[in-house]
Amino acid sequence: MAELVLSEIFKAYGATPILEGFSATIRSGQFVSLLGPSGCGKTTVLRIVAGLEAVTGGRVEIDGEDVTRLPPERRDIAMMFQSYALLPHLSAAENVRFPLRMRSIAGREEQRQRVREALDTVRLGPLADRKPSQLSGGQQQRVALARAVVSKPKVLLLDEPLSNLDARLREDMQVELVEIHKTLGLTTLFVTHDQEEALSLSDRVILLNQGKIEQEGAPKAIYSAPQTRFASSFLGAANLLPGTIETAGLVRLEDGQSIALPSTVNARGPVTLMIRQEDVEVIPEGTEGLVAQVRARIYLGARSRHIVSLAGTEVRALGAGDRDFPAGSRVSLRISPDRIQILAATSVEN
Amino acid sequence: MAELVLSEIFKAYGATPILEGFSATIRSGQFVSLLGPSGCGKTTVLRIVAGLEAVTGGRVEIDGEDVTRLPPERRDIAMMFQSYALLPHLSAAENVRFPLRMRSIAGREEQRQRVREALDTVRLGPLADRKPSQLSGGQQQRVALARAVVSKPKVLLLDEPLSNLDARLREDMQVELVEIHKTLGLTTLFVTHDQEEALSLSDRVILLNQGKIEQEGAPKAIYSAPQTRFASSFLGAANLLPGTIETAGLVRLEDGQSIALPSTVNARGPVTLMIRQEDVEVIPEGTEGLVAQVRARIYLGARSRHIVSLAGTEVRALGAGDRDFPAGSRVSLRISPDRIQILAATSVEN
Amino acid sequence: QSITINSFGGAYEEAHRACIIDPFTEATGADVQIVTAYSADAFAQLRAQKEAPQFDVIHFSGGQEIVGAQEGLLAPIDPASLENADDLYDFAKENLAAGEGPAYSIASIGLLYNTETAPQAPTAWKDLVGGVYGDRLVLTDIANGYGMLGFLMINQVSGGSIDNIQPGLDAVAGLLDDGALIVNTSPEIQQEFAQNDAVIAAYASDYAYTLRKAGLPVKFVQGVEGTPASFITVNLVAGRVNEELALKFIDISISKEAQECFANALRYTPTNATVELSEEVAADVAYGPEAVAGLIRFDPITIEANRSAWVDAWNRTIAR
Amino acid sequence: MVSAVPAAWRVAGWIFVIAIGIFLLGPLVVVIGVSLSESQFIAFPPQGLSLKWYQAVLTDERYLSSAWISLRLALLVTCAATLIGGAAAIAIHRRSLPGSQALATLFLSPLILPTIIFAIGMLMFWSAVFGPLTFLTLAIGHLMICIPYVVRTTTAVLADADPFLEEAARTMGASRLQRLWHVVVPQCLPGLAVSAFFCFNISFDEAVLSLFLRHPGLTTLPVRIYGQLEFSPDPSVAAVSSIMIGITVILLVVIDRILGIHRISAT
Amino acid sequence: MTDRRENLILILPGLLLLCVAFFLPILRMLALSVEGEDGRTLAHFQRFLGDAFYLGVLWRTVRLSLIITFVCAVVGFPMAYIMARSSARVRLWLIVMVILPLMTSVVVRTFGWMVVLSRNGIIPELARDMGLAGRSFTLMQTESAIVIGMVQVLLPFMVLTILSVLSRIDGRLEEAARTMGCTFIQTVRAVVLPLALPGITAGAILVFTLSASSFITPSLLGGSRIQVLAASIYRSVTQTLDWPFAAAQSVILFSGILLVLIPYIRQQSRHRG
Ligand SMILES: Nc1ncnc2c1ncn2[C@@H]1O[C@H](COP(=O)(O)OP(=O)(O)OP(=O)(O)O)[C@@H](O)[C@H]1O
Ligand SMILES: Nc1ncnc2c1ncn2[C@@H]1O[C@H](COP(=O)(O)OP(=O)(O)OP(=O)(O)O)[C@@H](O)[C@H]1O
Ligand SMILES: [Mg+2]
Ligand SMILES: [Mg+2]
Repeated sequence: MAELVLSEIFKAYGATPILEGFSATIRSGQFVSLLGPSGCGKTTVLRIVAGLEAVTGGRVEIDGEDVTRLPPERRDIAMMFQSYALLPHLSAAENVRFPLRMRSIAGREEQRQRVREALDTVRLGPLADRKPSQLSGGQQQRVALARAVVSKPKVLLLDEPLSNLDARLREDMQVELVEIHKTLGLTTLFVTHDQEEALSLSDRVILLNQGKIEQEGAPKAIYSAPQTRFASSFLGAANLLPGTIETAGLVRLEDGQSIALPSTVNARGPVTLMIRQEDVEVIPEGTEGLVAQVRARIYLGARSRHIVSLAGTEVRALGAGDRDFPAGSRVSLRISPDRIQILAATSVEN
Repeated sequence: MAELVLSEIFKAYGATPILEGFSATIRSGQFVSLLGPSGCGKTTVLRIVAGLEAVTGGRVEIDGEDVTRLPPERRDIAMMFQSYALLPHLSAAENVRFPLRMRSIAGREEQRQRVREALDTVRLGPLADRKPSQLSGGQQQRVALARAVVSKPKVLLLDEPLSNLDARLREDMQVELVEIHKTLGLTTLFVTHDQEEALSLSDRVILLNQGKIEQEGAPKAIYSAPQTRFASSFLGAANLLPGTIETAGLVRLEDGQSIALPSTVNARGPVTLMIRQEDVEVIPEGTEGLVAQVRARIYLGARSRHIVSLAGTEVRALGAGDRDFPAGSRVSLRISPDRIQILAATSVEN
Repeated sequence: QSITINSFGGAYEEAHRACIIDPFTEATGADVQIVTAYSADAFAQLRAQKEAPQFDVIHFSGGQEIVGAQEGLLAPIDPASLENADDLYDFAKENLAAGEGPAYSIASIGLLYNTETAPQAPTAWKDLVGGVYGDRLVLTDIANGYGMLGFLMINQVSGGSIDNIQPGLDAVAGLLDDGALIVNTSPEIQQEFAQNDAVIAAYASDYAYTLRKAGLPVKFVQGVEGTPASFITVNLVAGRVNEELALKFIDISISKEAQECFANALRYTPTNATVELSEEVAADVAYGPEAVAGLIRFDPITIEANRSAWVDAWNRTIAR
Repeated sequence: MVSAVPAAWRVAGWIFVIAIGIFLLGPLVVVIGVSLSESQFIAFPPQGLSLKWYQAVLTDERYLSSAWISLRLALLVTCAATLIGGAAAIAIHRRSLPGSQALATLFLSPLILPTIIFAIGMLMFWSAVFGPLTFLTLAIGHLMICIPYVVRTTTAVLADADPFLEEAARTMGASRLQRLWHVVVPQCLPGLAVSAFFCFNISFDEAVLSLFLRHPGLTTLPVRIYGQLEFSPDPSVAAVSSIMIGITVILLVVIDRILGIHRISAT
Repeated sequence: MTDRRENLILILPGLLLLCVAFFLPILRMLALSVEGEDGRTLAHFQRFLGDAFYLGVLWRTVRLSLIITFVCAVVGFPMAYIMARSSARVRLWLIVMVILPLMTSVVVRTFGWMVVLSRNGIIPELARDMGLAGRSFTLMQTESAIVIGMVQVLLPFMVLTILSVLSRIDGRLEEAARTMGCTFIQTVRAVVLPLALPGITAGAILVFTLSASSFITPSLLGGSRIQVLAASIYRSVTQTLDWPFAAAQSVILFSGILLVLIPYIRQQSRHRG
């Protein structure tokens, strides 16, 4: 049980600023994931929480205690490194046992016990005695994961813990993680690139961009109501359509076609419409809907993505896997008004 | 332009066998992805193609020439390592330039040019002069990717090239990869954990399990018509329902409810039904469909997953993000017969 | 035209140049290649290079010439081929025929003591073992040529003989118990005198002079029981081409002028009967037939025969 | 911030370093003191100050020629040893040769046997087979006692090298030589730098081999110093040492200013 | 060209040189050890091994070498670690500090020690003033003197070897350890130390062999009353001119050292395996 508070964190490597006034509060037992483009500073945030990086400014608190100057080992945290950082001279089991030994948690026998359990949860029981160099990428990653969770710390920091695991294993691991998090009520800060992972696992999502928080909130909120252009385009790569509102509830696109808006809207002038891929339904050309042309179709198994050109802009539509309109064919797009979000023309710029 | 033929490859680390008679033919210019659970031997395959591992048995051919004994540098290949293997003492740019220098491709100036281009395609132009240690995980991965493609080799081997990139960047990179592959017509062998990635990018998918090929074929074929229990459960984690065919076209589940089958089926006796998550539609409880109870609902943003219990087995349903039935509520499941696959009871065992 | 010789380095080498080498070069026009090597090292080199020796003339101060002669590393010399041979005392040219070169100067071993700090000025070897000097007495290891002679002398005055060194060993053991120090090399003697107020040591006259030149108040006295002598010989190496040049060099080494010059420079006792020395110099060396006759020479053959065994015994005695 | 070292430990560390410093440099202070002494003999504290011994040394053409010989020798040996030893070390590290561990030990043997035995053996062997001694003889002698250092340090440095790097280089078409030069050498650079220094120092300070493997034209500095000490020990030897100390410091600093040893020592 | 051939080519120059320029001569020398007046004999070995005195010398040699190695390791590792962690500039000066002793001719250096250790030396004087010792108290010509003097010269071999290994350790490992609750010192013990092991081993091997086979410093600081094997060998070669015995002693020294080394070398190979 630990509340984690980061306030006004500044961090720069030499001249290049990485974090510029990053603030976040993670309530005890919360599972928060950190999303953001590559190189935006996610790992840096974790390292600062862990106490591995000295901050240029700001303070870190755990349970109300200022730990900004506290060395890592004095903070009750566990961190899984993006590069695993397994100790090459120790076997998988010894690596997992390491934090227990160092924190002298439990007696020899129980340590063994817990190590065995941890390794089993990551499905590596049989390989316990291998040296890291004898493990595959994914196996190494799982050892690192086991090592991070085994000591049941107050705060758990995970840096892309599942990036090298296949879909099925990843799902299992996600379940395990949730389990652990639930049962132990760890405060967890989770960095991932897999949006669905982030959205499905976490209580809250923090969207980081260029060292600043773009948006944060509950998964659903952040996904369905992105506040900035970045947020919208980063999460689920939504379509952005330029247009003009002339008569209430109707947007005229550049090619003259028009889309109905939710009745609530009564703005005027140039706007940008934000429409999620999955909210664009591709149907056979007909009277209904907007006319568009299929540029390409990408098979994704469970679903398929059509890239169509609508009013000169490229629009992506994500639909059931069986929907199949060949490239070049003309189709209609059905978009239900209440799924359309409006970014005022001004906000387009930011 | 190069055809890659692996025939009857055997490989073991000490006593533990990794590959047991792995055979595959990759036609010139094909884009083939290698799917499989963690630790199944994907990297090993790449390493063997690259000539980094001596095989215990079998032969590797490139363009009909037996290269089994040929050292890596004499094969015109490029490989991207799962762990990047960037040269720590060289800057990003120097790392990318390395293969050009080694193969003495093009003159100084053109080399610079190509390096610049390569770094730009992976969006790292500005960081060209950083040492790997000064780059974030994803940035390092992109440097490795750039380094792999810059020399335009006959055969391109990529080991999870995008695992550390965020969704949007990953999509861009996928596009770039396809571009490169198209324009240069490289023969590409691609290891990934992201099924949609595999299905969307590749001409052919090879499904590897425990050192053997489970199934291979076109993405669509392999996804929609898995031949083994493993294949079906590994790709898109399909639902497996035990039941008995009593009257033609009808399967009785254990709790007595029955599902309609495609008319074509005329088998009898106990069977296992294979139904994909996205083919199970969750609808409000009513007359139609099978009665089930929601165990959990997982929000995935664009879609949402319901885990329901049907006839005592756990069934996963993948639907639009807005579908929301709270845990515990009773619902109906609609499953269209032609989406049901039948694994004969016998084949259940394997 | 050139020959290769060994010399002992430092001041010795300078004197060597001045008194012998330069005259030789003048006389013959041949130049001389010097290898700075102490007897032991030089001999080791000579022996190892048996097949292709690089020395024409080699100097020894520790009796190595005897072994060398036995092993045929050195060539016999016909006295007739040396003009100055006749002027030499006899003992200096006994074994020319065997291959042992003539002694061209003698280091006489006596007592060095610090005239300022010594509780009493020694007159006899007995004084050494008297226990007067306690831990300010410096002995020299018998691995060192001079050390060997000094020890044999102590042995003698303690009632031993060349056939029985036990008394000597016992005496040494006693001295060590009093805290006496054993050193291996001459520089250490100097350091003991300069640094650690050692007051007395049994060593060579020439070194007393070196110390005095270095500014230490050190005096050299010959013990009344006699003065053991260490012959410095100049030997002809076997199996070299230009023998007559080498002989010429040896001849000059034993010449009157050379020896006077040497005695003046380094206080070595000449072996050439015709040498004339000044008072001051004469005081530091054994000068004149009777004085020279007074020199004790322990039978080198016996020494060589027993060296190994003695060193062994010595080591055991002194070992901590 | 790996160096998140508790203050207490920092302090302890510095005290430790200072203590070691005193221990290492104390005697050298004495040496320098002696070299400044007026008096004829080696004594401390120096009696009166003067630079005459430096003058004596720097004007004594025999010291200078010996120094020149030693320098040439040391440089030659350093280069050769680092090359040959480094290559051997890499080969041993790769472990593809049978009994590479035995080989490693084999390369150590010149260290294990007292130099004098080697010296005599070399002398006998050489004069028996090749006849008169040459500069080369001594160089080879020194080479043999230097190579072990190179092999040891370099293999040690390579011990935890990332195996993938070389493989990556291969897949990028690096020929064997290129691989060595661009991947392996950078990896063992610290080792090579250190062992190069060792070699230079060993060769420059080595006395026993030089004592036996010399001929009139070939007297190295250490041998010259012994010759001096044996017969007329005076502070000039201390002056020589002091000069060498000075040169070392200056050299290191200069080299550092120019191409930055600290970067090498930091790799 | 196969990898094996490449490595062969790499190692060949060294190997050839070693065989031609080292083993041939050395064997020629060591052959003497079994030569007596009348043909082959083991007399020299018997003389050594059958004699408590010489066995004592051998034992002292090994014992002292082990002590020296131990001290060097204990002092050298922290030293190296401090160097590795301090700024480049500081590191440079520390390196200078450590290697300077090597730069003085051994005899001169020994004189330095004499000034510090011998009767009128600084340390004994101190001891005397504090009434800890009598007038004749001296550290010269004691085993302590040998250890002190040898450590001073051999330390750089240990420190620099370890340093070169430390400088290549991935800092993230230490960080990881810290996040797993290692205190600074635990990190050093549980992570740095094991990873530095190859360096420590290599350094130890160098130091041990060097101290076992060096004779000048021991015989100057230890005096002839405390003999070590190498000095005794030197003596047999140059003074008593008993080369066969010298050879025999060398063979014994060689095998002695090898015996001590083998486990070390094993350890290193295991670490790398
Ligand atoms: N040096 C080795 N010694 C023993 N076993 C090894 C060694 N290297 C790999 N293995 C085993 O070989 C198997 C295949 O390894 P490989 O790296 O090919 O798996 P992978 O398919 O790439 O897995 P991942 O997707 O996790 O990278 C793994 O089970 C691994 O444990
Ligand atoms: N040692 C360093 N020196 C200079 N810049 C650095 C250093 N380490 C990281 N950076 C920069 O800091 C930024 C943030 O790095 P960080 O590792 O936090 O990114 P990230 O969000 O983890 O990215 P990824 O998702 O790719 O891991 C990156 O742009 C990187 O280039
Ligand atoms: Mg990161
Ligand atoms: Mg892999």
